[in-house]
Amino acid sequence: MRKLLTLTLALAVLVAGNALVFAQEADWGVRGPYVDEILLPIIADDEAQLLALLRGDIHVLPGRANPAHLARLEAEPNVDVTVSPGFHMFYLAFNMRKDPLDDIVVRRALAHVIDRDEIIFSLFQGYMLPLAEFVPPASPFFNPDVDVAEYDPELAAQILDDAGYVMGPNGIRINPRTGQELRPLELLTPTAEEAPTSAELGVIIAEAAQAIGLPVVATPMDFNVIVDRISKETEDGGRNFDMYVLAWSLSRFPTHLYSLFHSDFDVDGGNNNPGMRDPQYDAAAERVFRPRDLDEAFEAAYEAQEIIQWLQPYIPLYSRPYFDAFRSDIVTGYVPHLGYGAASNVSSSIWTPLNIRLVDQERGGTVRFLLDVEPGNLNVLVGTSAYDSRVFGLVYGPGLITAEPYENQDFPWEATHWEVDTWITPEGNEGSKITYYLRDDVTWHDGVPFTAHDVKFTMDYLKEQRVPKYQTAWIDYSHAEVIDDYTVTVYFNTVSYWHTYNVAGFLAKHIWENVPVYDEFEPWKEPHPTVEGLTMMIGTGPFVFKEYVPGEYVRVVRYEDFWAGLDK
Amino acid sequence: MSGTYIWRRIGYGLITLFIIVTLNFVIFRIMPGDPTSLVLSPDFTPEMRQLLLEKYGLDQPLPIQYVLYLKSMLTFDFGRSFYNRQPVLEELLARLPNTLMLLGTAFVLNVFIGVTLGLRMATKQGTRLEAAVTGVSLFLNAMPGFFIGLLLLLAFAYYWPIFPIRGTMSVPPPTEFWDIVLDRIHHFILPVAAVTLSGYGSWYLYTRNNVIGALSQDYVLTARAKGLPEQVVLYRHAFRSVLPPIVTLVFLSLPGLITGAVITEQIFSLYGVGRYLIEATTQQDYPVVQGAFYIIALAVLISNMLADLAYGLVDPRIRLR
Amino acid sequence: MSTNTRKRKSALREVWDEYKRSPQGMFGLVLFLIFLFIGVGAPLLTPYDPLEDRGLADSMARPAWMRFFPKYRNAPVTVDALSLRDWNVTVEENVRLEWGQRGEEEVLFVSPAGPGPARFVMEYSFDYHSDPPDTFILQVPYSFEGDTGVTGRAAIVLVDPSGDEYRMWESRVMRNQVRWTTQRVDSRDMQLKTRLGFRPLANLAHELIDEKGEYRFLLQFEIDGADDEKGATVTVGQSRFRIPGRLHGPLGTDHLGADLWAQFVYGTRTSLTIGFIVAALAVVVGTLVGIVSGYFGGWVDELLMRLVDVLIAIPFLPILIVFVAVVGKSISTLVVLVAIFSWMSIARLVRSQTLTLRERTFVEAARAAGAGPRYIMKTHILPNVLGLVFAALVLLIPSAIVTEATLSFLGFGDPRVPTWGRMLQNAKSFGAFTELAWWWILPPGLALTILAMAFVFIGNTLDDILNRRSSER
Amino acid sequence: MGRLVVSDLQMHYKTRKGNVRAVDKVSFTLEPGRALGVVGESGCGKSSLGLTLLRLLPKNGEVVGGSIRLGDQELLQLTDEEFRKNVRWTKMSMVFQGAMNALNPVLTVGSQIAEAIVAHEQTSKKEAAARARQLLEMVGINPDRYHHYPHQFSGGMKQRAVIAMALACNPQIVIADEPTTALDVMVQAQVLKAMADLRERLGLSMILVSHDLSVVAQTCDDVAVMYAGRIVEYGPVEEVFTNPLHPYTQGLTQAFPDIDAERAPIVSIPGTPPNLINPPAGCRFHPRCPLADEACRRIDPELAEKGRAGHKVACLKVSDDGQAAEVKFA
Repeated sequence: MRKLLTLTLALAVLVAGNALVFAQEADWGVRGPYVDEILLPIIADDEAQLLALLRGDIHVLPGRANPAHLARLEAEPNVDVTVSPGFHMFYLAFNMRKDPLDDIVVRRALAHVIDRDEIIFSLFQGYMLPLAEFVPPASPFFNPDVDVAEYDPELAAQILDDAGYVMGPNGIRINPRTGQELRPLELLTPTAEEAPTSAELGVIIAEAAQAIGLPVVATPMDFNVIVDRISKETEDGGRNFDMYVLAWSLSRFPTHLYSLFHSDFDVDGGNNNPGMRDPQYDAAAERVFRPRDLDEAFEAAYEAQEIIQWLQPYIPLYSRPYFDAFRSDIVTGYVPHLGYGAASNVSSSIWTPLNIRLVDQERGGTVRFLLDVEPGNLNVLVGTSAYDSRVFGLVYGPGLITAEPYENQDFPWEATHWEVDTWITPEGNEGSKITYYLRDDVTWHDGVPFTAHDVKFTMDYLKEQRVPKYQTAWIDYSHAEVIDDYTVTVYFNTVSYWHTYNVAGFLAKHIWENVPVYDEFEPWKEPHPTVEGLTMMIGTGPFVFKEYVPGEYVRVVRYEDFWAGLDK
Repeated sequence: MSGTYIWRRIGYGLITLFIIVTLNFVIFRIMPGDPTSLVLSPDFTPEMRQLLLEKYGLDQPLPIQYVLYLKSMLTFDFGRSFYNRQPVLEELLARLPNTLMLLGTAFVLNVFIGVTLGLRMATKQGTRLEAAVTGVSLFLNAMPGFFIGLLLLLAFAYYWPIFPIRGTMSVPPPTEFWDIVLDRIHHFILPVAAVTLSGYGSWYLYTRNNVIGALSQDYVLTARAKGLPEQVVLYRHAFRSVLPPIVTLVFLSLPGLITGAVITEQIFSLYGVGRYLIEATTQQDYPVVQGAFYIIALAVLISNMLADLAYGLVDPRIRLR
Repeated sequence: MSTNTRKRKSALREVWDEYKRSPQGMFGLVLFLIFLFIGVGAPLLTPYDPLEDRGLADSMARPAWMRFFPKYRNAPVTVDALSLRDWNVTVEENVRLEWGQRGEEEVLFVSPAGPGPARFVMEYSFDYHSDPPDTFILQVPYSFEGDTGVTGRAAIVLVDPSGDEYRMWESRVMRNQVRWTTQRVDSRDMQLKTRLGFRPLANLAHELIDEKGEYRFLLQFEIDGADDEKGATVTVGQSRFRIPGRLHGPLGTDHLGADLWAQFVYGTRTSLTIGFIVAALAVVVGTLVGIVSGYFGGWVDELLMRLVDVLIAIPFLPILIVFVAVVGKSISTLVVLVAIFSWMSIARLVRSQTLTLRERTFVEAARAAGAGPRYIMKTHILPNVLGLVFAALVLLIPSAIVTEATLSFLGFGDPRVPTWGRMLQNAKSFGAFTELAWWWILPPGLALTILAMAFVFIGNTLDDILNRRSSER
Repeated sequence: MGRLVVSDLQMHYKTRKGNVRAVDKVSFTLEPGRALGVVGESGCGKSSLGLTLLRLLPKNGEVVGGSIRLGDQELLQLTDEEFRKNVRWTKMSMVFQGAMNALNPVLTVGSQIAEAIVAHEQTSKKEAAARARQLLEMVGINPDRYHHYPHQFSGGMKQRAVIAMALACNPQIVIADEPTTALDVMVQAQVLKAMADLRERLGLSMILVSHDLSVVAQTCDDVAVMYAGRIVEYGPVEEVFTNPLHPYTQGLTQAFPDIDAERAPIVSIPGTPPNLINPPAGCRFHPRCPLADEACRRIDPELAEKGRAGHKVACLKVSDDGQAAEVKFA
């Protein structure tokens, strides 16, 4: 007897640790999603997107952040806006290789002059969440007990005074190491088209720093130039900046604590832009990156957060929640997912597409879902933007393991369960070894069953083709063994619990085994060899790709034989 | 028109093209950063960057890159976009129809409205109608193109939602042929109107001023004296003599049109070459920008040459040496 | 020499006399002078800095004169008040109050008068008669210092005219020392909204200040556990209460509450400056290239004219965008870049003029007399092309201004400099469209148009006069 | 063929500052087959007179009085359309000043002649073209050059082509406005000869407007001297030029010595022609006239026959029997 997937979740999303905000029952006992079709009109312009929602040209408008738009949407009686905290982090980074920011005292003093309230209210009308930690609160690995530097300019001044940075005659502090006034510190801020308010944000930070005698000057700069300056090594091995503000999109796993701050990444092109080199931190971060199990992951993440909070290579500033707008008079059943929003991040959270339906119709109908940016390339190994992922999420589904929307706990998807173990590599090192037990009722859109062979093929193909987008998946991958059609063991050369989540089987072996060069393949343009009406872009997700009209829209329809649902 | 002239002209064109093409290469190599630095993700490792650089061919020494680049320009094989790995030429061609539709229509309208109105008003010089038309034309001509687009969008898509706000077709598009045509027209009206309103003025003013000038010429007086009907005087004598510069301008206005495409496609979110160019520029997608600029430069140079030839054809005084 | 200058002067006079007779030219000149006045007098016309003075009123406040429309008659105006003295002490249980100084600031020290719980409530009340505001902000600075075992609590409560109470803020239990901090109660705070039971996007100010009448803010302090030995002190500083208005200034405010009139006025200044500098640079380069090219001819001419061809063949907006991305967005590089793509027409004009002048007798004579090319170009050719060049200069200005505005509008402008293009870009990106905020969109756009038209009028008139004069000569 | 009688013709240009009286009470008669020369300095209204006759005035030019009769038809009463169809080129045609510009540079010379024929006669284009070739031949141009453009013609050829064009519709009267200015002397002579021949052959009347007295002397039967919009002296060419009565005419003859004459000092009349918006009271020439006295300042002299038959002059200083003081301009 096949299993019937029913999810009964009381969903609740916490807003920054405060009160219970949204609660909603999600329950489906039907095969596949409720709606027949999802149309994704491509609308690039912000204002046009908003207007399209108001006109009913689209029903789902994910990822708003513009205060004027939010106020307008809130005022609309037929529009619901969900708020979910995300893994976004906007931060101020320091160059710890250069005097005077190599001195922890100066960085800590700066941490005390940042008034997050001022930033959030005067620039964002209160629509951002203050963030002082290095792991966003939406993450399960968030350590609530670290001491963050509160806004306290008097304390900041005192810290500097105590450390010998006495105030000079011109309102600029004296550097105790040189006896001279501190040199001007340049704060690089991206210009308007990248982050519309960050130039103003730079000014706010600079003024606050100047008020305690730190000569910070905000310089708006082209995004490309900033990235170039902060990530490329100069001749002498340093980097050509003092401070900058930018944002990261993190994930529910805390691995960024390793890749952003471990000394191994303080190399040309590495992401350790501040130049953190702290042995104690490195040790903790390595354990974060290669934990043997979840417990170790938690423990290491907590420890790393404590250390980094003190060292302050960054000052996290705020986190942008997901504001997803829906036409409440047309659609219902959207599921806000902690950290991923209700509609913003379809490839990480499939719940809303599965559960959304028309208000006046139990089943069927069309939902119009915004696509902000031209997908450009619907080859799943190439398309990188979050907007391509929106389509990929619908067509390919979340993979072997996903996360439930309430607390982001692991949720079995195409694998019913898995076992994590270790093995000894031919080189004599210890490596991870994970065995997945797959569901036997999953099929590709052309009806071919999804099996262990697909998983092995996907992993082999990614490694063989050295696909940059999936580098984290294949870089440590050794090989895989198919035990039977629905059991596969995957071997890695290193030990890390995170490998569990890197194993994927989204490439249909019978399609991709004939593709010699991955990035010249255009599966969405080529008709399926056997099944009429399908393209080569087939996945195991709840929706079947139908068409992509460049510049205009993408259309997907319900996969009638989707595994989750009633028994046949 | 002698052969040597044409050859010399083509020679100059090729030199110019070579300079532009080389500039095109140099500009992007001195640009800070490389396209890999736009992949901003905490997982992005130096190895991954190296992989991408190899993929993009950016790990090669510059002279080799330059030679490969020149070869790709000559063969029109611009390679694949860094950003979405699609063949550049294909991407450009996919966007071209919209751009051509927008600019073609608008351009024909511009010239037609501008020239006929200019002719008409040149004979009505000094009347209130002429003053009004000239005033409005001067005003629209002085108004920045993007502002006209904004105002149209604001008025006819936002305030009175008569026209669509985006794109070139409804989603999903209609299926009947005539419905498709109507749907297309409905979507193109605003952008075409924007380009036309901001562009017809210069044609109008140019035609009007030149026809007025021509009308005061002695040969027009002669024509009148000969007792020719006024229409003949206007078209055969006055207009015919200002035709050569107008024909030339038709060809020379291509660069301006491309600028118009960039602005209009940006404002109306059209899937066209102009917007693609801006996107590619901000994404440091060298193959796309280089390919697009190459084609633009080529088109401009060819149209410059055509302008010369056309001038020779319509103006008997010019015998090209 | 003196006759020469007198002649020049009288020539200028003649041009002016002729210019005066052109109504189009005079109209253009008057428009230009108005803009010039606005640009030059910018600091006199507005007290605000266009970029740095934020939060002058609520974000996207309408112009003050819209009060004359019935719909906005009661729109909230900026209320910005409050010092510590405005608070009335309403409850005083077992406390000792003492006024004092903290740095420059006047503060109130509150400490238990004796053993047992001490309670202390201050109240600020205000009458509110406008329409509900979109925002209110209350900032209360305080600190706590207590001996071990003594605890304190603080809270801020809003009481509306119907007597409903909203607990806006509540401190944690304060022990030992709580450093001097400023507690901010902001109606836009999503956490506050959810705590009070509203949706996180709800307009709290709208919800709470929705009737006319007297509102009261209560500031409550409790100190527990004090006895004869152990005490504690709460220090309360100058509070600030603010309702940013929905109406402000001649043109309202932008998304950050900065003054749009100030941006307009300073934008005028930047636009004019950019226009003049670009035109001047282009004219210098163009004239130089034109004269050299025309005078020497040969391969020099060939080379320079090829360069002109190349630059003309490039559609300048896309290439400018590429260049700006490469070189950076500072206003000075922008000016130079625009100038680089503006001088070609002048070079061609000057070259053709030079070609004819070169054959004139006075040049031949000078050459025969042994004058060097530099001298001839400077004394004989340059003065004779200046008139035409001047008209061309005036006609270059508007295109430079519009080009800068277009770049700024597309997001490639200098974000530190207020320009009309930047205003329009902000209007587009920050919701002026959805609000149909025409007072934000129209002024910069129309100003661009009118200024450009003024220059075209002036330029055309000059061109007519100078062209006629040079052909008569 | 009728004669052209112009009487009291007044034509004003309306300007913002007032009316410019470019043609002021001009009267003359042109008998069939005769040639009338109109001379004067530039700005004296002689070109305006020609334009007025052919109704080719700019928008601000307006005939305010007088009459133009051709045969028994009053031309001023015709509508524009009637005038265009029935008078222009068929009865009266014109050879314009500066043949360079009288031909449209972008049309072939032949077609410009033929189009005049097509406009007035019910002929096919082919016939018109054939006629145009004949006309070209008639003025001494190879008819094969029909398809050439004006810039391929020399100055003299252009002028002859313009003459051919003027003759396209067999007019009775040809008005020639400075037909030979800008041509060099040799060519000038050729053109004048061609014109004289044609006139003789076709029996045309002609009005020759020129500032060049020698041209008029060679070509014309009568001459009218214009000053400030008025005819100040009128009479047979021989008579007027050998015996100029009006001080202005005397000045002109001194300024333009006969080309045959020995080198004589070239003199010019001091001063400039008057402003025609506000012409001087009395004799319009008085500000420049060495003989002017109080009477000249007050009394506007009539054009009256003085001395020999047909010699009319408007000057107070000329006695009724045609005696005038000799005036020397330095």
